[in-house]
Amino acid sequence: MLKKILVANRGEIALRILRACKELNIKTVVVHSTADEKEMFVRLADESVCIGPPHVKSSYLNIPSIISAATIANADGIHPGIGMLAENSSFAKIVNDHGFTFIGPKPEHIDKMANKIKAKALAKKIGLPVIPGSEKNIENYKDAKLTASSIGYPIIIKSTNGGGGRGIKIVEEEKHLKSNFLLAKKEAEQCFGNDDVYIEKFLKNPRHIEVQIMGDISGKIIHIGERECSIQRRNQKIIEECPSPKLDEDKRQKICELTQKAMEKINYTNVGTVEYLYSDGEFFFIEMNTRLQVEHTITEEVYNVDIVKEQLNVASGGKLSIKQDKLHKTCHSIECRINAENPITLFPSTGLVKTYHPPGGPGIRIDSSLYTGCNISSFYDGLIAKVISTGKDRIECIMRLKRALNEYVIEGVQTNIPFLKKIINKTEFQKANFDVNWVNSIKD
Amino acid sequence: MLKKILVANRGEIALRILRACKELNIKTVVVHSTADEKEMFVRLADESVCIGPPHVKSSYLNIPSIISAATIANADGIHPGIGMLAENSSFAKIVNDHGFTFIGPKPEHIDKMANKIKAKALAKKIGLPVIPGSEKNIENYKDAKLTASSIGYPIIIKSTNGGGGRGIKIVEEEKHLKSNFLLAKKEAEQCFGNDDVYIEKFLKNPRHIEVQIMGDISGKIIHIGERECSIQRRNQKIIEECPSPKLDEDKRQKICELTQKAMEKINYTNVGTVEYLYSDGEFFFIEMNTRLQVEHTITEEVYNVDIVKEQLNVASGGKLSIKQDKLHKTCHSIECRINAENPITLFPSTGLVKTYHPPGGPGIRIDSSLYTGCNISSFYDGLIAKVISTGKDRIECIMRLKRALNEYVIEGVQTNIPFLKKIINKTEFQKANFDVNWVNSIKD
Amino acid sequence: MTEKINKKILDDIEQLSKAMEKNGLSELTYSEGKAVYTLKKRENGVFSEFPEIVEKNNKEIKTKNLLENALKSPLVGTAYLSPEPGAKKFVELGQNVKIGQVLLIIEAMKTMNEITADKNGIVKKIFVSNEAPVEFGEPLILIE
Amino acid sequence: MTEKINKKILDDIEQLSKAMEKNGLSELTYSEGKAVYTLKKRENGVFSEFPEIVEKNNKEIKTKNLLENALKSPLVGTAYLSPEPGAKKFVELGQNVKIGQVLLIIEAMKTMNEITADKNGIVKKIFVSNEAPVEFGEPLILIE
Repeated sequence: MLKKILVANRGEIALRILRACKELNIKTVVVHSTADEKEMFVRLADESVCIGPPHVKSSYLNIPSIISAATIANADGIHPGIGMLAENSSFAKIVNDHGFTFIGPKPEHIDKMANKIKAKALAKKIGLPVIPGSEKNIENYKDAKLTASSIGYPIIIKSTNGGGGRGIKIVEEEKHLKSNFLLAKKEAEQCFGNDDVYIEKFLKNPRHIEVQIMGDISGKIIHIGERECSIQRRNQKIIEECPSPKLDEDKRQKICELTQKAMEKINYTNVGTVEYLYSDGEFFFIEMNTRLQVEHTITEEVYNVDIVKEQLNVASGGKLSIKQDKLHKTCHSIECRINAENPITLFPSTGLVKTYHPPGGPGIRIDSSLYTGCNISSFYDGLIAKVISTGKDRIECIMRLKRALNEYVIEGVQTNIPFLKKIINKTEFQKANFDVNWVNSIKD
Repeated sequence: MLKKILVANRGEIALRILRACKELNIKTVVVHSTADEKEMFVRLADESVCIGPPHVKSSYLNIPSIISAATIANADGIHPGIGMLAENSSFAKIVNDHGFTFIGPKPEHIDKMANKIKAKALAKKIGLPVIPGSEKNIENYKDAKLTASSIGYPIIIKSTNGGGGRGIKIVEEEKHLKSNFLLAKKEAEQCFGNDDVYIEKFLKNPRHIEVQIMGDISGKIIHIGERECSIQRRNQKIIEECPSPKLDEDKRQKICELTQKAMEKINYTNVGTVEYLYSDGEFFFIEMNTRLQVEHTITEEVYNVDIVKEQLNVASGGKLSIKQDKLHKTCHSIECRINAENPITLFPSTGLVKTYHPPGGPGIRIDSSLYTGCNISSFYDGLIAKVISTGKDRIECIMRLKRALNEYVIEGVQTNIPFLKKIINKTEFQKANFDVNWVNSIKD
Repeated sequence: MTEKINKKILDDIEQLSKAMEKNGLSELTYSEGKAVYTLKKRENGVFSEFPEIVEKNNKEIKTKNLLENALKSPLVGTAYLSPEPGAKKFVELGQNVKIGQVLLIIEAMKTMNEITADKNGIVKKIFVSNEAPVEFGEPLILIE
Repeated sequence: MTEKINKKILDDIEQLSKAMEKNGLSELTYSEGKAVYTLKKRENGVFSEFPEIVEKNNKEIKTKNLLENALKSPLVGTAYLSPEPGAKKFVELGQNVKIGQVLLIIEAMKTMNEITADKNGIVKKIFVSNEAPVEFGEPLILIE
């Protein structure tokens, strides 16, 4: 097992990793910016190294500084967390080249899944269902027209190198194709410095379902069920649940096993999540996240596993300690992401947290780096806490989540708690009658 | 289902009950003393009624005030919590007679189990193993001598109406019997106003194991496994775990089923716990607690049930929603009781909690009514928080507990956290090699 | 330094402090003659946004404003201002009362408890209405 | 100040301090005649007993006391005070240095980064030792 690891991240996810290390007797070093020296993850680490000024480019994304910190602290592994450098294959490679263990998948897997067209081609090759589409960049209108009519309208034009919902055009009929195609290329150029676009079948009101995967270096791969993350606001997941309230056991089993088999074919290691759109009973591969995910927590609750500890185990060269046939759903779990933001405008809300009091009691897990007197900085992501509610069934889980959100006290900054409460009180949510567009369509 | 209940208790257990009610959409009223008006349980209740000055006799034990409060608040049920009036059969009867539902067992069961000799006789009658002993009060030295030689030394002399370890005498040989017998009677008179004593076989280093029971008014009884509570300091439980690390499946099954069958014979309802001493592979009935217990939490975690919600369900006349054959252990759980006390002298520590920051992350549940700025009053029990750690096995559970205790910040009052850490770091604890006397024997 | 910090000064501080509390001030300067007081309250924030808390605070202030020397309820129950429904009230505002005179009844556990005047004087205020629930310590009647 | 801080003054302070505690004040100024008292209470509590925090605080104070105008490390790495093991140090205490002169080397990712003087002056203090790890922003050398 690794003896001392460096956590190259901050906030609640750094804290999550520290907790796993403490439970495995692994020593911890965190790197932090000058803005973060009083953060909870710095307080709870065995050692900390200040690596630069507040801007992430100069600190959390500064690869030489992180490697130097690992060197001077004598770490033997580096965990990239979520975001930051987690899906940067060069970073993974540099970490390995410098003799540290990168706690994540192999650089080539990170690399392959980073490019959307490459990822889709690979997915198709290893037997995953993909959305009918161009399979390569569309250079001109003529090709666009041919592709669109062969797959049938409506279609969607996407930037090959993009993300976050930018540069996306939906075309319902051929007569709107030309203008949208040209616009999409222009926006792609502006947003991502590259005008490559591709075309896919557009799914009208799909749900977002993803499968959790883990692998060890012996080639053993397991799936740990699925999660549904259809509750999104402006393309950001805000409420996730496990299991999906929409899938029956048969569908669940099928997509999980299909994903597990696909990952075996590429000898995938460590953690990963394969994301699908689910529409009319069919799954379509969207992308694969070659890292831990924010919402790994609900899978942990439902399947009674510790994904981060298992990640550390397999990164250390150990065999998966979890057996596929021993994994069973024991309950239902829902996570809410608490963001420091104005609940209406969604503008970030920063400053001093005057009072912090998290909810407790049965079935409530809080992953947060907040404390009374801490500061929420404008330099970083607004995700400040995760409330994970677990109950014997979906109803108990929702009722518990409701009472936990009512107990939560965060004073000094604004949060999206009022918005989250509004969502879980809606009949559509309670009846699991939603898709990825539902939240954006809520009027009052 | 009950619509609005009054919680006749305070602190963390009042909060626990409120949380269950909120998850069932039951309205809540709490009663409180003037000292408790800013307590968390008062803040989180739908309504609160001040019923008297700080002393429990004038407030939390003041039956007319509690009944009046239930009347003016229009409650339909009363939950007595733990301690206070929970095992007062007259209270239970008065509650029922005034047309409220007492959320607990029938008054006659409370009554029968309150007297130790009666309880033991009943236990024997319904098939539970009891410690060989006098089965009635011992009036004089002659009877004491006869009884002691018939059951064999060592023996223990106990006050019939006592509790809390007071008035107890252990006699190893006949030559010490007379002096101890007279002393025991004198102490019983002084402590409990009644010199009744009885004699039992003394078990040298037993473990404390108890079985959780639930029943509904249809006569259906289930057991929800056992707990081990051998970690006691001066006869007070401080660390409890589920399942017992000492029992094998066979022994567990046997004692649980025996207890369940015994409870069927008396038509027991609501919650209860039958406590045993376990020595040399044999169980001996000690007493039955006819109420919810502090450590119900670990059973909830391991068996994935909500005991308080189930209590409300059966009190409302509902059938048990938990089926015996659906109950399975899914993990291992340990609870630590955090007391506000000097960790060395055990004197209560009271005053303002300047900073409160509970631990979080996977597998950690906190049941506590503390918050930053709250006051710990000298009028009430020193139990201020329960840390419940749950892991896939005992090792994960202990490692998690350790990191949680290290994360816990309570400033302004002293707590027993340092002592708890010391215990869980001991090899004897980690190897589950302990008995009820072990903690008191720790030297450093 | 010759002046003594006497009881009056401590009382002044306490009174000013209470005035700050009442008026939601975080800082207060007061001077009279040679004496100058400056008081600052900690930015507290403990649960101020908690809806339940706001409610309690209002209640607290209400209770505090209701003069300290009102007769308080010695028990929890339902208040009755007349001996039976429709009957004349025990006492009216402005009425003269004597020690021991029945002012109202509080029903608790079906028992009627007479609440009597603890001093001679005039009924200046009646804080409870007929058939209203009362808590322990709640002001009932002000006699001056 | 000519008066002696006598027992009375200390008593006054104690009394005012108690009054602050009682009234929840964070700051109190009181003056009458020539006497002026200003008392401030420390912002209490936040994790002061947390062992990690105490450590950080010490570190902070140390860093602050180390004069603000010391040359700070622009990167994380290992400091070397001589060009190679056993060689003469780049600079010694009391030595005159000029802008641009190499003061030490910081190794990061196997790359040697020369740290040069940002002003002319005398080396007044060297804060790091040879082969010691340095954090970003850590004081290296004081030139005056």
